[in-house]
Amino acid sequence: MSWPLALLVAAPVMAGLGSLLVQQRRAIEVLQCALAGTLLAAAALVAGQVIAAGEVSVGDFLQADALSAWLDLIIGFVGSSGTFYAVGYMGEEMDRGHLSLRRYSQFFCLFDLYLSAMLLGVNQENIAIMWIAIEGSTLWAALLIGFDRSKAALEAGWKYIILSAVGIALALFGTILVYYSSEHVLGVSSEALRWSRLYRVAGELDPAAIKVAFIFALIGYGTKAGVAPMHTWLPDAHAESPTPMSAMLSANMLTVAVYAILRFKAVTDRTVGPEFAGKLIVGLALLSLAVSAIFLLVQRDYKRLFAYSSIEHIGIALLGFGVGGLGVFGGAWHLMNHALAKSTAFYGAGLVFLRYNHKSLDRVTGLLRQMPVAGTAILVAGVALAGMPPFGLFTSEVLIAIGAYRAKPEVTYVFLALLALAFVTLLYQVLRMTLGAPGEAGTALGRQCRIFTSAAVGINIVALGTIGLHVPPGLEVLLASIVKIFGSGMEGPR
Amino acid sequence: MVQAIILVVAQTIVLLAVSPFLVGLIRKVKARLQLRRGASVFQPYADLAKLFRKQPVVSTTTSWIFTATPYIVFASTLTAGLLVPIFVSSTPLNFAGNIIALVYLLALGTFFLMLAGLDAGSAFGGMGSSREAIVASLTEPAMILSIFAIALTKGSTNLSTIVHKTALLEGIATDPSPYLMALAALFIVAIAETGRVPVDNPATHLELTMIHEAMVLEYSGRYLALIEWAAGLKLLVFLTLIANVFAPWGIATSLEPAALSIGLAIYLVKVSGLAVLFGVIESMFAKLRLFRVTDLLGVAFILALLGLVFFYVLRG
Amino acid sequence: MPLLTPLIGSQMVDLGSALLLLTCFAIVAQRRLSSCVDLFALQSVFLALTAALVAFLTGIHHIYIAAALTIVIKAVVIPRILKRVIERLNVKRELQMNVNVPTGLLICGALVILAFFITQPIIPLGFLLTRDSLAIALAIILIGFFMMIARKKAVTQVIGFLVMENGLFLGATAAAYGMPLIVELGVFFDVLVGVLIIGIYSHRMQDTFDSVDTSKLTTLKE
Amino acid sequence: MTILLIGMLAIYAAGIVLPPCFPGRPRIQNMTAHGLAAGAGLVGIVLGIAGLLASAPLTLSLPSTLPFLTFAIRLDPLAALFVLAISLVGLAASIYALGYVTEFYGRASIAVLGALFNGFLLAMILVVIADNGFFFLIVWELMSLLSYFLVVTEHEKAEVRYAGLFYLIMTHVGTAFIILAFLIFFQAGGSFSFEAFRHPEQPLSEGMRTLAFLMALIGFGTKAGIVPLHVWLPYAHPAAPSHISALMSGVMIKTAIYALIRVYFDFLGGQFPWWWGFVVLVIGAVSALLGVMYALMEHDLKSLLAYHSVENIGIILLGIGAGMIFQTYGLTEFAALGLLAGLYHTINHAMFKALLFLGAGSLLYATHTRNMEEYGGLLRRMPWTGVFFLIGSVSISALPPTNGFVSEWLVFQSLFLSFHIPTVLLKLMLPLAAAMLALTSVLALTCFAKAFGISFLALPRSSHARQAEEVPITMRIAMGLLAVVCVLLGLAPMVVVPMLDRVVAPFAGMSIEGKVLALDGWALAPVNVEFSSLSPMALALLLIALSALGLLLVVAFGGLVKQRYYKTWGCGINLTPRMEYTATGFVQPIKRVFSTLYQPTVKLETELLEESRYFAKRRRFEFHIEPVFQKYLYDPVVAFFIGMAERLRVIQGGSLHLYLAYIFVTLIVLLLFAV
Repeated sequence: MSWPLALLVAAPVMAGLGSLLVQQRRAIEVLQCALAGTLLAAAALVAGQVIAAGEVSVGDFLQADALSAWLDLIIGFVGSSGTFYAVGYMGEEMDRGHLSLRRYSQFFCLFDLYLSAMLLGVNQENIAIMWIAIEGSTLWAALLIGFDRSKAALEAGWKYIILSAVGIALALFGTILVYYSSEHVLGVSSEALRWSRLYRVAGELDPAAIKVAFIFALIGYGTKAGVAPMHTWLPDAHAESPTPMSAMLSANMLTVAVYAILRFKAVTDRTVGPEFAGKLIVGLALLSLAVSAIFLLVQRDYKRLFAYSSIEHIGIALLGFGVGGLGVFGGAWHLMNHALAKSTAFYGAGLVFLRYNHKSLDRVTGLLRQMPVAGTAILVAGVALAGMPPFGLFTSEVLIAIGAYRAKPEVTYVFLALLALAFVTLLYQVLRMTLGAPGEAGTALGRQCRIFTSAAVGINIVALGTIGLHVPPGLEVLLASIVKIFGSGMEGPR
Repeated sequence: MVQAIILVVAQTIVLLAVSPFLVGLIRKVKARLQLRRGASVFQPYADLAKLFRKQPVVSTTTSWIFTATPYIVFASTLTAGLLVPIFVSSTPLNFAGNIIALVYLLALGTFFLMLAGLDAGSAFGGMGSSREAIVASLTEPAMILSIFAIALTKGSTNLSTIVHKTALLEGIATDPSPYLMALAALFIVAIAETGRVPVDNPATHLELTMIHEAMVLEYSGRYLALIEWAAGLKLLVFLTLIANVFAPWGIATSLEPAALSIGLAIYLVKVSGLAVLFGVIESMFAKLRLFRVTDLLGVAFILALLGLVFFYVLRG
Repeated sequence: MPLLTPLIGSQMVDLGSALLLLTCFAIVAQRRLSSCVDLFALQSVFLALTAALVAFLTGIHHIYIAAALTIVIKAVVIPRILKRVIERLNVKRELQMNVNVPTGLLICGALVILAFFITQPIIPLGFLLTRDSLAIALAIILIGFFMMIARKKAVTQVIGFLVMENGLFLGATAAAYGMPLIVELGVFFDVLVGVLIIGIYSHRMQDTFDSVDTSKLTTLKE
Repeated sequence: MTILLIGMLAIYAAGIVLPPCFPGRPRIQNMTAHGLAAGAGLVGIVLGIAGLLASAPLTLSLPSTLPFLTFAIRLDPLAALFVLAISLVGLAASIYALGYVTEFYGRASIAVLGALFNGFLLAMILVVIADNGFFFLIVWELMSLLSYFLVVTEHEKAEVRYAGLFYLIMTHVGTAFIILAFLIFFQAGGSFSFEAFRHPEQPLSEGMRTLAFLMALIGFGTKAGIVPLHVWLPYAHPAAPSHISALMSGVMIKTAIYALIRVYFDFLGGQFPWWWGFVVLVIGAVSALLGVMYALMEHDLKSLLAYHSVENIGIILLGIGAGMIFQTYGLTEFAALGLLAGLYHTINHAMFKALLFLGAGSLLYATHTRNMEEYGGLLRRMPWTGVFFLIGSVSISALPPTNGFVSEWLVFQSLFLSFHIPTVLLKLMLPLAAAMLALTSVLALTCFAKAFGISFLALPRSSHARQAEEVPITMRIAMGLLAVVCVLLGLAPMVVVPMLDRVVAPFAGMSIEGKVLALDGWALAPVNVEFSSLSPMALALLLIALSALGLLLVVAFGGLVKQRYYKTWGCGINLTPRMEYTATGFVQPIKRVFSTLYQPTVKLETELLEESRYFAKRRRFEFHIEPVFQKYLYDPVVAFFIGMAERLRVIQGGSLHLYLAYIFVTLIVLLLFAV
């Protein structure tokens, strides 16, 4: 019985419902800050317990192994900094009268429920309940994306809900198929849906069924993860949703979807060998890289810019997991660093949006001079996302390249080429935005907004810097056991 | 050691003494071929003496570069001269530098002349410098290649070594073709480097044609004297090079007085002969337009290259 | 019960599944929105019956609950919502589609074949009783998916989605003898909320775009 | 020695951390940052010398938590040599910066500038002493990144941003190739430690070796600025603040040379097919020639210097290439000579190029313009800068007896030794390369006659130049330091050659010190005294003595007649700056002769008087030379990508049905073919 784990999942719900009830700004702010703290602490504690015990659980309901703990850390950390940011951002919106108190509290309610849905999803052994949780997060997200009721927001929301509903439905069918093939081994009971059981008996499952199941899961959760060609909703949703949400989307939700894919991959690998899943994932990952690189080149909207960069990085991480072995390490490491960097980038972008009230890339220049915080955030994040040291994304990309080279050298050639292209296209825009002389004046931000957002940005950048070139001791253990889950990669003899 | 110093001093004296004479000689030959009596062959000495005594006029726009240049040019040219064996095949300064050093020493002089040309601020100086630049840049590769062609046959780039070996072997060691090619190339180079017709005309002062003269236009008095003398030295160095590298016969291979005196005499004859040849050529040809010069030097380069090719092809 | 041998039982389950498939085709062919909704309701009823039958044959009782839920939610609640939306949007019939009806039907046929082809290697695994329904479930899912692509109106897209859901449910109950109850409930809950949200969206869209022709939603692009 | 190393790194680190601790106090920030950097430089010099003399390489290693990454350091002679060079130039640049940076007070954050400066130096040092591939890649990228941020110090200017971006992109693409090269070694060695690269478990196949060779050549060549990968260099180096340009041109591009030697002679064990050396040789020759050719046409002093970096990298590669060829044919001592010549020139170039960039910086500081056409007459106003710049110019023009000449002479010698090679092709190619080198060096001479003559001599050509004043003492000290080093490097080969020999010996497997030095060090006589010899010291003494002789003659024949000063004769008109020969005019003949390369486009607009068509009211003349490589090599690539992207926009067409169709089709395809 692990209290932190329970707290981790429950706290957001309570905070969310709380803020819906109190309907009073100060109270909500306090509540949310408390939530942020709790998330951080709880996630850390859970990770600690997992490092110590290898696996923790809350009765029959919540279980967390290394992979879950890894996701808990990501969601917990980015979630808490995101909550800070949201307090600042939505507060500013409210001060400007774009937002009634009711909608303000609604936003936080949805925001927290969304967080808890994701946390539930990643701390769940039962793959069907995991599906339910992820579906839940999809629905909350849909409401958040359309939160600001502009035409564009509506359109984005509609596309999002339809596409991910379809995707998630396919994922469910994948789940059913797994169940269908496992209940012979494990009997007609929820045991047959427990991931750890499946993992143990994977050898006895029916390969054909598992293959089909994996394809459905890959496409279904891949849609939520923004893997090309199922990525099409992603740029719209990221661009149109309120910025705190954009940050959460690409930092958390995509990661959670990847997590789901990984759960299936782990089982599939043991049933049919790593080549099958590996090939599919690598193919789609490279496609995502190509697509994102191309669209980064023609971007005219800075939020879409970062959205496409998310597609790129999810692709990179998946490539890592696809090639396996060292790539798994790199992939996991990449996910965490990307979550930090990308949320930072979006925090910056949000401030810029608040100031100029437009998203046109061409009209934004000289941020460093005009808005130091936003400028720094975007510059640092941009450099990190482009894959430059001293940030972890460089090391993870090199590690993934190593893994890929061991598996299939030609993959590495394509990978590095696409990376270089994406690097060029992203940095070109980021540097244009941050350097140079400021363009238009815009409207300055309120004091409170500045404090909270700067705090959020600060936390992220510090974290990003500290874990850049070395893995903190505890995380090492986690990564090691994650790598163990996936066993040897494509190159390894089985 | 003492012996070496004596030799060096002697060589210096010879170079300084002989160079004006050759200038005079060439002038005389030209005059004769133009059916004039012309000035005495010793006129240049008088000119130098006169110039040394005249009051120099220095432009107010110039810097110390302008006044330093004559000394540098004089010194660098003379140094170059000391690397070439003239009447003794083994010069004591053999170790100081090989033929590449010689080329670059001359370049040093050219560099400062160009600066001086620019320093006065008049259009002529600049024009002279820029033309000198193009000529120099085209001669140098040809020179290096031709030298290399020769160096190959003797397995050395040290002038003294080359000359010594050639002299001892009593004649050209290998088949003559590489030699001839290299000789022709070096000859053209010499004409270009010493600013002679058809590349440049030392006698003219038309801004359309002059190159070297334009660079030194602002000089007068002792400075001009030094520069003229350096020019003469440069001429002598090239003539010596041609004479002793390709036909070192009679040069003193040992230090007996007899050998030395014979060597000196034969040396004088050889360089005088070449000087006359230069004079004849100058009278036979008309000066080329600047942008035709490139063709001539291109020919030189090709010749040198052919020399190289022949050497390897014939040697296998 | 003597007269219901497993063989006959499986025949009947297959029959139910087949009926589901049939309604799918009907929906694909149907242009009138309201009748699409009716057909969907009908399909849900068939689904519930099939589920009940499975529950009866296998004696796994919680499938009854699932069946009941199906009746309530998919055959009653959701059609109501959709009907209301349709009335409010006063769009009676869908004239132009991305894929016209005959082609659509042909493609659906192809999809059915595909479904059988894919599930071929898996089916032997299944319980004797409900073998073929897996293939049919997959077919229904694909057809629903295809509908979402072929139709332009928001409502029909929703119906397509719901058809997919039905396929899934058939897969879950008929083919796999039902997921654990908690899962069933969760799924139902999610479907309900999903439909509600979609309903909210189509309302808002009606307000802002005064149309729910989703092919008009193309302002967000590169 | 370990103490020295740690100390140096620590001081640099302090230099990064401390300056931001004095917000709003630019003077103190400047002092701390560059003072510390100077201190670290001093330590580094000692360390470098110690490392060169040490019997065994100094190694340190720190484990990391990332797989395959260890922060391993190894200070062998090769590394030590580059540490020495970097520290020397770094010291000069730091002292220089103390004065130069005052320009930026209020315009840029001195704290950031100083911190980046220290970081950049630190990164360069780490690059040359790193002993682990992964670690190397990290610091290599860091070096690029930091130098980028230094380049864009004045990022308000659009051209500066463009230059920076261009640089960053090129160097990053280069890094991709380096990663590939290292992956090849890694695959064979099973680890990223350079030791494993040296002695892999299973030896590399011939194909893999060739691949590694090419990848390294492209990857490091981009940084070194070999033609045709040099295009970024003339943009980036001038855009940076001058003390940074000095570092970049002086030592940063040399780290690429270091890496090339490391890879070819260390990792690949100096076993090459002949064509490898040949390729390097050709690249060297072409880079040298084209570099100087383009430099000639530049009238922005710093761009001119940047192009000369391309030239000198070419010369260095000539030496190394010759060495590689000799290595192939087992002519070890010649190979060692070629390598030694290349390294000698590397060090020399580091010194005089840094000196020249600092000089250019002083001109910029004094006149606030980089356009040579606006200089003139500065030698009188800035005598010290003038003298130092002259020394730099003479060295880079390879005129005796300076250091530039000595190293170039050695390169010539190693090229001339080609007659020992069996194959006729190479026998002919090396002398041809020598001829190209000759052409290069004389063009360089022309170029610096122009650079110095137009900038420092004659009348001031603009009000900028007229108001120019000598630069502060710190900047003069810095330049003076480098000037002295240049002279010493030229005159004291007996000190330099043994050190270089210690670097080369491990790779060549033999010490050639005795073969290169003759007359107990007073003369260089590569391979034997018979073949060739050079004594810079002797030449220097001769030059001095004979200049004295000239003076003596003057006194003897005429006595020192008092000279009269009078204005230059301007054909009857008073001389004005407008009558002077311009830089453009100076190189016009060369432009014309080599017009095939330059493809100049000349535009002449004449505005005539109404009254008569014989008198022009105003004439406007402009000429441009074709940036061949950009136009025919780079622009098409960029255009291709942008065009493709534009065409592919339809993918994201905005139609929901389309998007659904994507998913549907993917599903079907995977189901059909993947199962």
